[in-house]
Amino acid sequence: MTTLLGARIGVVTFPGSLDDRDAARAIRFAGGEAVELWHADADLKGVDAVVLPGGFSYGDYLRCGAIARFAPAMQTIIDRARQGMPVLGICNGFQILVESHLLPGALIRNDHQHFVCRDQRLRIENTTSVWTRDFDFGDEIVIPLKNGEGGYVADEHTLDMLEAEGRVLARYLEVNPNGSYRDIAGLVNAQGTVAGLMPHPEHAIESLTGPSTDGRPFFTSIIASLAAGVRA
Amino acid sequence: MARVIVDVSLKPEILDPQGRAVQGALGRLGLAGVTSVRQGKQFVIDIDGVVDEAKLHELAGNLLSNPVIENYTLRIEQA
Amino acid sequence: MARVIVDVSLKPEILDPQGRAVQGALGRLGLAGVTSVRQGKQFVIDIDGVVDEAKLHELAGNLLSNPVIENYTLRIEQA
Amino acid sequence: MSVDNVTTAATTPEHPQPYRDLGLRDDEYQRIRDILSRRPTSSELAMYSVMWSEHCSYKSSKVHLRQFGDKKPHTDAMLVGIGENAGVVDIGQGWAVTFKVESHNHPSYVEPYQGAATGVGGIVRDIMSMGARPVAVMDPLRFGPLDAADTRRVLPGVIAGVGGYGNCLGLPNIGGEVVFDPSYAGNPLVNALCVGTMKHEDIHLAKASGIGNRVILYGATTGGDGIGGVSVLASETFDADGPAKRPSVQVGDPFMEKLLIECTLEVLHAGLVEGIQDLGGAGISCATSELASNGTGGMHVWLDRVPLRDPSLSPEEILMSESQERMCAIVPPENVEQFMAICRKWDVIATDIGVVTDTGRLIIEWKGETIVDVPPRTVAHDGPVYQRPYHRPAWQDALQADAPTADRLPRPTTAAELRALVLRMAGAPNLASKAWVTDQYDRYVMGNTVLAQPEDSGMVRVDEETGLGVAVATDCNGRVAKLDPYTGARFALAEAYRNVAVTGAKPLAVTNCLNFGSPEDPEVMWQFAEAVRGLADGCLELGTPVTGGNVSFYNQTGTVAILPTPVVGVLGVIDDVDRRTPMAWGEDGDLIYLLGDTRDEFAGSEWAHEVHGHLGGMPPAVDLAKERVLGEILIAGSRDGMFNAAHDVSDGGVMQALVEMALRSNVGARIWVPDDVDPFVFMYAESTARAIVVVPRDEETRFAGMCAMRGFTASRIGVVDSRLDIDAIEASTEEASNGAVPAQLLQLDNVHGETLRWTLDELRAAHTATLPAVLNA
Ligand SMILES: Nc1ncnc2c1ncn2[C@@H]1O[C@H](COP(=O)(O)OP(=O)(O)O)[C@@H](O)[C@H]1O
Ligand SMILES: [Mg+2]
Repeated sequence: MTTLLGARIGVVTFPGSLDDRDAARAIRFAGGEAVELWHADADLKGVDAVVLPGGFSYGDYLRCGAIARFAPAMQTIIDRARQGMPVLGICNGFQILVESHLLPGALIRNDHQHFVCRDQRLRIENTTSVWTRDFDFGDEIVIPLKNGEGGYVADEHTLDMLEAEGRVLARYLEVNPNGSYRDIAGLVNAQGTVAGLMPHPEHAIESLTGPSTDGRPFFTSIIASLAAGVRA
Repeated sequence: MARVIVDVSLKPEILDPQGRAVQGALGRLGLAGVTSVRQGKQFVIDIDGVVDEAKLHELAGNLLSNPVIENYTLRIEQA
Repeated sequence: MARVIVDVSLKPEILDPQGRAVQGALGRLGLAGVTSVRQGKQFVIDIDGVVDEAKLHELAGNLLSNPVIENYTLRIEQA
Repeated sequence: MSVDNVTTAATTPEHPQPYRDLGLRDDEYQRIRDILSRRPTSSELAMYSVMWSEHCSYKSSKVHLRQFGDKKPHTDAMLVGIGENAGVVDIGQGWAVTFKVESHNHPSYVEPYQGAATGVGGIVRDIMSMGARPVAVMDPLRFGPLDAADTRRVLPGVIAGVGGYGNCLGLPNIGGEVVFDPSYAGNPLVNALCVGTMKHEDIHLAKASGIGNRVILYGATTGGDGIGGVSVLASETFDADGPAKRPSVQVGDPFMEKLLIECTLEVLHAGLVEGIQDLGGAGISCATSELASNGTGGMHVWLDRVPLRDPSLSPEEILMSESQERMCAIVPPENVEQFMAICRKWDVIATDIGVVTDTGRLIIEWKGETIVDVPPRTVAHDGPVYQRPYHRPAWQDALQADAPTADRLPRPTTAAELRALVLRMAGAPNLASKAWVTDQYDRYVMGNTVLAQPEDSGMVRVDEETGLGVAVATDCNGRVAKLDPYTGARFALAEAYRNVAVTGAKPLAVTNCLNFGSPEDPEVMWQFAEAVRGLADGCLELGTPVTGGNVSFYNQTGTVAILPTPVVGVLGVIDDVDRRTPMAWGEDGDLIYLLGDTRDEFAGSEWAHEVHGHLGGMPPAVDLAKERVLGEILIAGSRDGMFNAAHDVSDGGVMQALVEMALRSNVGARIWVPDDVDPFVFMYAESTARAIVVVPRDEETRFAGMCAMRGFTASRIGVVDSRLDIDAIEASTEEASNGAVPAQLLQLDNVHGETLRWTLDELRAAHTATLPAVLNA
């Protein structure tokens, strides 16, 4: 395990966040310092990067992530992300990022109408983002997926643009679990700093509790990126 | 071609957590005076040929809505 | 007191898995001729005092609906 | 508009009251009048009627349930016993766990989604009210036949409700059951279990002590949920038409419950709270009377302070409302401000509704009038107790005589028949993969799930530093319980105990959910009495005390009762979850052993049910002394690293257990039928006290010695082998360049002189197709 001092990564807790503790654990496992952030605080405590964890912020009652987007912490995060601060949104966090228009497209209800929890095989297709540089292009990984509204949709033009710019971070293999267009499981902004991922790497850092340890590189990547000077 | 619109709403006495969450958000985002928000569903159904109105009501009351907790209204717009 | 009704529907080009599932069920349960079903949401908002219409539109277009995939219509019924 | 107050009640003794509509009998109503020395007010009547109901007072079951205390085994593990919201068990290292299972059968039939969802919500609040953080849920479920129309209505809603609530709450679902039987067709069983963990010093009890302490209601606002009969009362008090009949469907708000969990844990850890209680069935009536009765003895409540969702509610209705996601805390006055601040942080409404007094009376005011003035014990604890008559059913002998012997129930005799039977059984609704269900549940959230479906028990890590963990399993075979309820309860206990031990955890404590028909039917009452006696005796023999549970009566369609269904949950502890034994075998060459003895026992078996629709005979013998030894072997073997895998043998016998292990690991194996047993009996008998273990070769001697020393049968029945079929090997070397995996086979030798082979692909297809074929149709 690498210990790179100085990587301070915030994890935002919204009312209804569920995987915040897991995200913090994954950051610590990777050698970073996890900093608790509270949705109602606009202050980000000087963190270098932010993880928006999974869960059901505000019950996900309106549209997933729609209400969380307006939280005071998010206002700061949106501004800082535009200036280059790395942000990873996992599941509900991904939904918050698309609702905030930091990432294009939208996430809608799974095509089969059910919540689904499964060990999902993915292919990593972008290894230049700050969140995936510790992967090799084409790496196949298995990490948990669990969502009810994980169907990625966008218009053809946007999809083509994402493909052309190499911004599809990961794609579903074997089974498309939620009807996502072009099997998209995750994507990244043009700068390679703001990433959204439907599956859960933070649940795959210990073989004891996850299907694999394939989730670790997401967290070691950001720590390495920060060490290499990617800071906003 | 007919267009049938079925609005489904929770019965007034049933808890509406979604509506409550929206009400909170509207308030926080600066809309004053909101006293209640209820969230319902709307189905827009296009039908070719004759519209079987009895059948429609049966399905609106049993499939599209759950009579135990929801009410529905149905209107037919001939196109 | 005013009652504001906001109908939110998916843009026509966006896949509507729920609508499709309902369409299938309607057919199986004997409703003939259904060519399309789209499922949307309806918000019924009660407001005391002056209604800030501009604010309402802003929130309907950003909070209650997601402009990337949805359209909304808004009507105000004074009570 | 005036309410029925204490003064009016004292002066109008003849005022007719609709107590019968509220489910009270004449003598019960008279007792209330005797207790109060006047007629009750309508609010008092509301409280007594709901608290004296079967559901809240256990009036039919109490006399039997006492055995759980009377026959309690000696154990130091029990920190809090029966009678509290949930029992608390010491698991060492300063940690304690609490767990309990509860039923939500009837609401789930009326409104499957909300019924199941609020069932989960209710049990989670029970666990919270002990001071514990809920860490996992489980859901033992029973439905009518899979392909019945009503099952297709109820099942998807129930699953979506369990998942919708639990997932949103952030509690991993680590196990449960899905059982199909015609007897549940008009009455599905939806039981929900929750496990919570805490440090010893965080244990909290539901009592209102300390004169002057405030009574604070927090959580959701109160609406008309769950109010059934009381509207009669309301309409009597109000004008002639009365308010509209209130809905009795409770709607859950898991988001609110999540806030309630975080808020509750924060106020508890800040040391702000004297006592705490969840609001479940009977709402405020229950919380106030129980808190007062367990504490200093008196309480004064201003009911009109309760925040309402529906302002038209009458005081009677407020007292009985079962609105979800509410809690009640007893807070010293100096802590109130801090308590309120924490509630505000979590956006939880909190209201000071009363004060603890030393009057020995529970007094409730409504807009300046006293509407309740009662001794709280008489409401909460001194309800009626019935000695319901019971007797052994006349048909019991005939049922037990109808044994599934070979001459009466045709058995497969040829190798070909047996080959086909394996595929059929793998896909039988009760044995088929439950992935359609469990894939809708989040099993990963919290990051501490070590084992979940389809493993024998769910296991969660309690302490990340030390690896301390707990395992829980629930089981019940209602068919066996019908054949003999006494044995049936012990059978369920044995199975759950075994499922925990198989994973390497040491069983410590028991919870139960006793689902039966009407207690007014003496034959049902006999089933109940026998089951309780069997469970109490069994727990004494196994040294695992019952820490709590739940009784659900009146589960029947018309006059036909469900199979007696005493669901038993067993909780075990494991010092280091790293040592757990999973069910997937791994390494080529590992040896497969069957522990225990197989007898020609098919009564109540899945084979008799699936193939012949038959139920009769004497159930398989239950020998708890043997179960205990088996448990010791499983636990010691896990601790000492002798096992690479283990799986209990129960429904579907040895063959189904092998199929499940092979599918879980995706690796083939060669099995041989021992010479001294009929192949069919070897494959599908359901004798108890058996398990399959997978032993690395270099551990064989030590393992054999351990079993011999304990006098326990261990038969080597096979070997893990990923390269079984020559053809498959050749094909695979050709395909190796394409990355194709060789077909894996399960092979069974010595079947009437023949060898049977199945590819894991065909077994998997049979095992996984059943539920989707019906439920996705
Ligand atoms: N309703 C359910 N919810 C969660 N897990 C379930 C449910 N039904 C079955 N399971 C899981 O599926 C697996 C197989 O169930 P079952 O065959 O009943 O196990 P067993 O025979 O060992 O009791 C177990 O891990 C069980 O916990
Ligand atoms: Mg088992």
